[in-house]
Amino acid sequence: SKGLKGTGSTGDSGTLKIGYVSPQTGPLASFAASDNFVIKQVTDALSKGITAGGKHRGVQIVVKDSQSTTTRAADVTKELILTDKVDIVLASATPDTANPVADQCEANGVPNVSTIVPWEAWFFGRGKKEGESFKYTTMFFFGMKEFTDLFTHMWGSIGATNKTVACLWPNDTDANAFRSGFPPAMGPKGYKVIDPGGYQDEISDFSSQISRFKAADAELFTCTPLPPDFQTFWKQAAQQGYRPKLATVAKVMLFPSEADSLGQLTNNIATDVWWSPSHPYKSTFDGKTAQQLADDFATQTGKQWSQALGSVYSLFEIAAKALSGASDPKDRDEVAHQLQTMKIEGMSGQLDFTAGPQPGIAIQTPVGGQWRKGKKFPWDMYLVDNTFNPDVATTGDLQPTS
Amino acid sequence: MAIGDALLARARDIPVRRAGRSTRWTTVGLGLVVVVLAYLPYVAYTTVTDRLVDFLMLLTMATMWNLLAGYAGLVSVGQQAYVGLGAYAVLQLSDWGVQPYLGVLLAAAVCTVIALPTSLLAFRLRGDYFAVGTWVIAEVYRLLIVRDGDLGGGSGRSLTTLSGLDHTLREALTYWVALAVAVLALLGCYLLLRSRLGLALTSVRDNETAARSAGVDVRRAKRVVYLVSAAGCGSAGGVLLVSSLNVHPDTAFSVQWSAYMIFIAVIGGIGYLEGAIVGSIVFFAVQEIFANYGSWYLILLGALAVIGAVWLPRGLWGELRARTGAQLFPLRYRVDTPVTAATPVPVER
Amino acid sequence: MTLLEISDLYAYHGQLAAISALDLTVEEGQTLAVIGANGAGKSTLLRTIAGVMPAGAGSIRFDGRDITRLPAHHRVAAGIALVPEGRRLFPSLSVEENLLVGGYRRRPGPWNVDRVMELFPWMAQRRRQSAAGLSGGEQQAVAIGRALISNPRLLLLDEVSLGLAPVVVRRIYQVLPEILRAGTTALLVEQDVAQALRVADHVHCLLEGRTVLRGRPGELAREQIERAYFGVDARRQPAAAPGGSGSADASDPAGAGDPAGASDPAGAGDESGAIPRQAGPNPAGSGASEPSASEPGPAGAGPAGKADEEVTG
Amino acid sequence: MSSRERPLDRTTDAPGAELLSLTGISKRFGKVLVADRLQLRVGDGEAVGIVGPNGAGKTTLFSMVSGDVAPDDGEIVFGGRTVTRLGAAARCRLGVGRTYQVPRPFENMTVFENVLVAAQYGAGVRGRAAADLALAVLDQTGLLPIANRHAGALTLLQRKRLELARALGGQPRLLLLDEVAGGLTDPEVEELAGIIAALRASGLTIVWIEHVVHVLVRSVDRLLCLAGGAFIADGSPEEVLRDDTVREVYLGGGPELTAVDTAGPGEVAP
Amino acid sequence: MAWVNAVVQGILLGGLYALFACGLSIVFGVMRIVNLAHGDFAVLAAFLAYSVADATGLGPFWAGVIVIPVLAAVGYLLQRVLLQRSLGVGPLATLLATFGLSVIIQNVLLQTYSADARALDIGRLASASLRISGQLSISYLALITFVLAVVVLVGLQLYLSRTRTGRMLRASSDDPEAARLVGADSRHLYGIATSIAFATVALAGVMFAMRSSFDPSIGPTRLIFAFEAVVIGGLGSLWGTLVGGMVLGLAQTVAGQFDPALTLLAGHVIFLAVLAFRPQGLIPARST
Ligand SMILES: Nc1ncnc2c1ncn2[C@@H]1O[C@H](COP(=O)(O)OP(=O)(O)OP(=O)(O)O)[C@@H](O)[C@H]1O
Ligand SMILES: Nc1ncnc2c1ncn2[C@@H]1O[C@H](COP(=O)(O)OP(=O)(O)OP(=O)(O)O)[C@@H](O)[C@H]1O
Ligand SMILES: [Mg+2]
Ligand SMILES: [Mg+2]
Repeated sequence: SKGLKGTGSTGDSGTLKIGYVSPQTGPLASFAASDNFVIKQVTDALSKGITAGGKHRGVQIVVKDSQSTTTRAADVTKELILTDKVDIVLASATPDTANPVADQCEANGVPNVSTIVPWEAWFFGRGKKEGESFKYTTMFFFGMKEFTDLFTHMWGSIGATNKTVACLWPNDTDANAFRSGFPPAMGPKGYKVIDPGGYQDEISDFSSQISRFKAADAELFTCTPLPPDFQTFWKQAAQQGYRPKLATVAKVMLFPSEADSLGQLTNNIATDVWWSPSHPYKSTFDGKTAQQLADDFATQTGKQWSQALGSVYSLFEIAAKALSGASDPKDRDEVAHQLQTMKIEGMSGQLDFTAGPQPGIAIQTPVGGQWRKGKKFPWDMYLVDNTFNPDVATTGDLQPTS
Repeated sequence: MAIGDALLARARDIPVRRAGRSTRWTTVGLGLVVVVLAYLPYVAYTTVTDRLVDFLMLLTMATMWNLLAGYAGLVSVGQQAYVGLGAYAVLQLSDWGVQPYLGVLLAAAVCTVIALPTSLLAFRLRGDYFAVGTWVIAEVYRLLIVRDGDLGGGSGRSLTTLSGLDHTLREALTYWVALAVAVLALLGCYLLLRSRLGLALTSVRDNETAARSAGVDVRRAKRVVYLVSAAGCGSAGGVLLVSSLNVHPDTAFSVQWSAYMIFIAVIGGIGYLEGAIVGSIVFFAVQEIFANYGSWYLILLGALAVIGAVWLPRGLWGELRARTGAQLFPLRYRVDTPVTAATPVPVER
Repeated sequence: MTLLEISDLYAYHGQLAAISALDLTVEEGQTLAVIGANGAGKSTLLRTIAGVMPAGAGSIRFDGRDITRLPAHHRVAAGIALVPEGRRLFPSLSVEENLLVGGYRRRPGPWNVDRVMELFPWMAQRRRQSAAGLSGGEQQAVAIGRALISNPRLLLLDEVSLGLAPVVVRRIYQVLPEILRAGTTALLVEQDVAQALRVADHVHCLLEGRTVLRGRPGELAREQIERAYFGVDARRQPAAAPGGSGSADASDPAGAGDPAGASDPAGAGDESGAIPRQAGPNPAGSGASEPSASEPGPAGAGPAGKADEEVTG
Repeated sequence: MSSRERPLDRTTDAPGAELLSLTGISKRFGKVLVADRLQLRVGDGEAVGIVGPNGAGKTTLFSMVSGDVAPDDGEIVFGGRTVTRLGAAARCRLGVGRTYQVPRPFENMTVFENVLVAAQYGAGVRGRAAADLALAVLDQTGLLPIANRHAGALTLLQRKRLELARALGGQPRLLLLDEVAGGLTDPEVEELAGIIAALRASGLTIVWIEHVVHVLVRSVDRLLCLAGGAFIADGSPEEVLRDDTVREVYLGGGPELTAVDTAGPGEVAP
Repeated sequence: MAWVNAVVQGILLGGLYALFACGLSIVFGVMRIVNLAHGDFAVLAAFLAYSVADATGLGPFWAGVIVIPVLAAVGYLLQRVLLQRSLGVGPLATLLATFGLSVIIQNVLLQTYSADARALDIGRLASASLRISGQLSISYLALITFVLAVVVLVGLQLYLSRTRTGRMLRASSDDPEAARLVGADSRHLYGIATSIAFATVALAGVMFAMRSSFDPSIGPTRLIFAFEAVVIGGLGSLWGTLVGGMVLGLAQTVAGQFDPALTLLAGHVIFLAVLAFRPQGLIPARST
């Protein structure tokens, strides 16, 4: 590589640059619905700059849209790295954005943190095996173990008699992680798994699945579909008389808009909740509580809070901490090292990047939530199962879905 | 036998030219451009070469689509099949230990092999049916890839074999491969169209039945083009993988690729090799300038497509050509008609 | 009463004036034959009257009303019907539907599907067949029927005998007077001058978009027509001479001088005395040769060059 | 025939031998039977005219010989070889050339290129030899002065000539002409007759469908009348035109009109 | 019984596909326009219905009734302003123009409504069904959709084949200029055809919005199913479109009964098989 011009110097302007990639448009855009608000919050909080490498420096945030596609995600990441010469790249929401962003960062040697992506999809999906590790890329969220723990606990509390679980898993990144992670964990606990097989996203008819679930009399239901597919399925299930005692869904029903559009059928659908206003967490920037953040969001946008709020906020907390912790924030290896060894307690609670299932992964612990009729908004998320994260107070009891 | 020797003898004196006056200069000019581009990683930062990789990839795809639709009359909405297959071919080959950059070139071969049986089915269709049929065929390939867990199934996978490389070198190599693929694609198309096949294709596009009765094996001509186009798109897909390092079936097989190809070819001018170049430049410029405006960028792109299609039917190059006669790649024949040719020939008995 | 009155009409194909400074009137009930060599502009004239080609300049009056800018479909409603060159049937419609479509504008009159089928009896058996599968002659009959069903006051017929078996041509020219007797005015374009003259009351000869001769069939001499038809000796000259057609090239927009220029070079030498076959059965072979042409046809060797000049210049 | 390779072998038969033979050819479009066990033999070097009412199936017959339409039944032998299952392109390369009733030029190509396609593919000539052949054909058909013009810009007459030129560019042994004289003025027809006479003289076998009976009569050795899917008359032109059935189904009318149809220009006194 | 259920659900699903395909069939068959924005217009209709229901408090059915004529008008205008022009340019122009429209609609909807998934809330009807046996129940909504599809397609088929305007519409699609020569205002006729097509698109969009949820990006997937239904049935024949929709629906549900992973693949394979062995479609129009 001698003689090649390369990327050029990273520029020793005092300013630190943070790149952020999320699916602001396209089918996954609901994950990024609160981004603008969060970025404004963070920009305000960091407006005075931070002290890093013994110098006070300004911070600049460069936001890019992955348009929900992997190619675009890779492209904008390269742009952040090569053109904007950012010092760290943050990525949010689903493997479709987080994985290509991380791949580019790893290949180009730029520190990176991602979130809202099951760690198995992020780690194994990017070609790593047990015991291997990434150097520059890190993430925080949770994985199959947390899902299984939470969901099986809720199933146990609802008192299902036959312990048969209907699993609606498509053939995509998230669902494949569930498919390989769930059944092995459930078998020992005595649950029987009904998985009709990985269907393709965006099909229009689920009658064959429904008839199998009915035939097996599956009282419990779980899934990781795309939001429109879940709507189709859930309505069809109702029409064809499949009514599980408890539905614990992942990846869908995370956002109020989905709850709205399902109408009456939303009632008492359970899902995982990794952040809510009731979580007893505080910002590392200004001590703002989760409740305050949610309230600010509601007043400024007129919308109901969503779980992505806390996660995206924490991405920036982590970035700021890593940069200021390094003796030279422009030294990418050092910043990456900061990330790999990061321990932080902020808007997403306690995150320890050294304690995860694999190096560079910090695990959150979700609680169980259920959608019920709300007061201010049509549907509210009630926290109903805090067994695995007792710091979070419950706001209701677990009830059967039907 | 019907044409007498006297006529043939006279015909021998009539010059037939192919190249325009300026051909030699354009050849030199184009050669220079390629040399400068090849030298670029030594003088320009990766920022530039990285963006050019995208440009060259689009240029390759658009050239291939232009060849297919503009010269063989095969309007396909399914060329993403080969983009995807090319990307996955490189991934699979890399699993088998083939260096990914070499894989990019091999992807062309793989796609050609796959395109051959595919063409048997696709060529049963014509016109609009062909367009829709190829789209569905691409979907079928996507669904088949999705079933292959080793290639990441519906989750997609990362290309890890390049991560070890020094990233400056990797960027440069990626760029050179993309450049090589684009230059080969353009040169290949040019030579193909200059050969007698090019003439046959133009005739087929104008009137298939008549071409057949003039001795043109229409199917064969179209098949050659289809295979070449698959090969080119396959390599472009390979470039896509080595440049983004991550492949997902939904993205690799996205109909968006065909949409881009159509957009570029139509804006630049269908049926002109130069059209793909001009169109890629326009497309790329729009993307560079507006991509950060999110939806507004896409709305603008859509509006450009609508306006270009309806109010600029010949494309930018077509307009330029009509006004100035400009031509980078001369393909037409010109007969220098001697005045004497108009005098009657004695009929031979 | 004057049904159609055209004055100083121009029509263009791109740069080329296919019709220039044309004046023409047709009286109600009259049959006018427009003759002229290939590319003379006959079809263009009919298409301009029917409204599918825009008039570049000048005016067209129909039944006293200015229709120069009227869209084609309103002209059908007003009573103009064109049997287009090349028939232009609707291939995905059946024979019967093709006829029915002709009655879209519902003008009152004697013609309807049944009458047309009486005229061409074979149609009745094949009414449900797709028009695409008909042979050329069959298609022509349907095209005429389709135009008749709109009960036009002015019927424009463009080369109706092209490619038809003699028996069909004869049949058409047999029924034509019958059709016209019903009071329909007709403007007839025909290559076969003999046929045209047999049914026409008036003849109008075009050359490169201009009127070169007009009059009653009986009053025109064979030589006159011949001369008008071909622009005299233009055809005898080597193509290279007029307008330098020897250097014609691909970018030349369908040059006007062409029909003559192109057809010349090979083996044109042996056809002296070529005469349009107007002579044979012409009932008016009386030899009254006084030209009533208001514009004298071009004479001598000059006009060929002149015509060329006018078109290109 | 010096510098060209033939992609397919063309055996030359002895003069007068049979070049084309159709045996038991049938074809039906829906309910319409357009060929009913047709038999036809054309000798090498012969010029055959075909007349018949519109819709008799003449064009379809050509399409079956040229390979554009497959017969339902029967066998086609050309130059001693069964070609019934062969595609149109292969038949062209064997030596079948045809023109289309409605001209089908390659509109976006120049006149020269139109013919060049046939020379390169139909005749199988390459390189400069193909250009020579194409130019010679253009010369012969009088299209040379407009060799560089786009075929889309041609007049009807020029298009018809181009049809002929393109067929000749394939160096056919058998030339199928479908109404090449239709729509032409008499002098143009005469000129065409001259070209065709020259082709005949060079030994080319010609089958010519035409409604302009008077040229046909002068240009062919033998005339056939096709009606209702079968040949109803076969013989010398005079014989066939005198035939009552032919009169009835094709020519129609009385004797005085027949004179017009069969007589050439200038032959009928005013 | 599971099989019977698969067949019944497949046929009902076919109704939805056919309804989606109807508008496409008209513009594709009559005007030779490959409308790549077809699915997006359906989504647009769904959003409009959503807004109408939201703003007026009307039920989704009434909102649909309001949206249908609105889209018909949009269709007419679109034809006159844009598609007519692009038709004059060539088939690729329409392809590209409608592709452009598709991108524009998706992103304008995204700007206006955000990416959130929405649905038309039809209350009890969403889950109401006719229970025939334990394994077989027929959703009222699906049944309504199916009946609507049959009524619309049969009605339009009769309209095209029996009425003056319908006949003239087909004539114009063959040869617009010749149609003008027999008195057709072909641009107006095309406008009418497009507005009919768009009315059915709106209907399909609204029915879909009641069945599932929608967001601005789902248009293209709907489009490919609609295409398949049209082509399987045979271009230019609305009967064919109905049959095509059902064949597609059946192929998907029956294959899903074997293996849910096969549903989409089975639909595509059937489509390709039809193209390969019967390229004119199952029920071709009279001739082309
Ligand atoms: N669509 C067109 N584009 C360009 N030029 C045209 C077009 N149609 C006709 N022309 C030209 O206009 C002139 C008049 O053509 P027109 O068809 O009116 O002649 P015509 O007398 O009907 O000839 P024909 O006997 O061949 O039908 C010709 O020179 C012709 O080449
Ligand atoms: N593709 C087709 N589909 C259905 N019927 C057809 C088709 N082609 C031809 N026909 C029918 O076959 C018959 C013969 O047609 P053909 O064109 O061979 O007649 P022709 O003898 O050449 O007539 P013409 O002298 O008018 O050119 C016609 O009646 C026509 O209806
Ligand atoms: Mg004409
Ligand atoms: Mg014929």
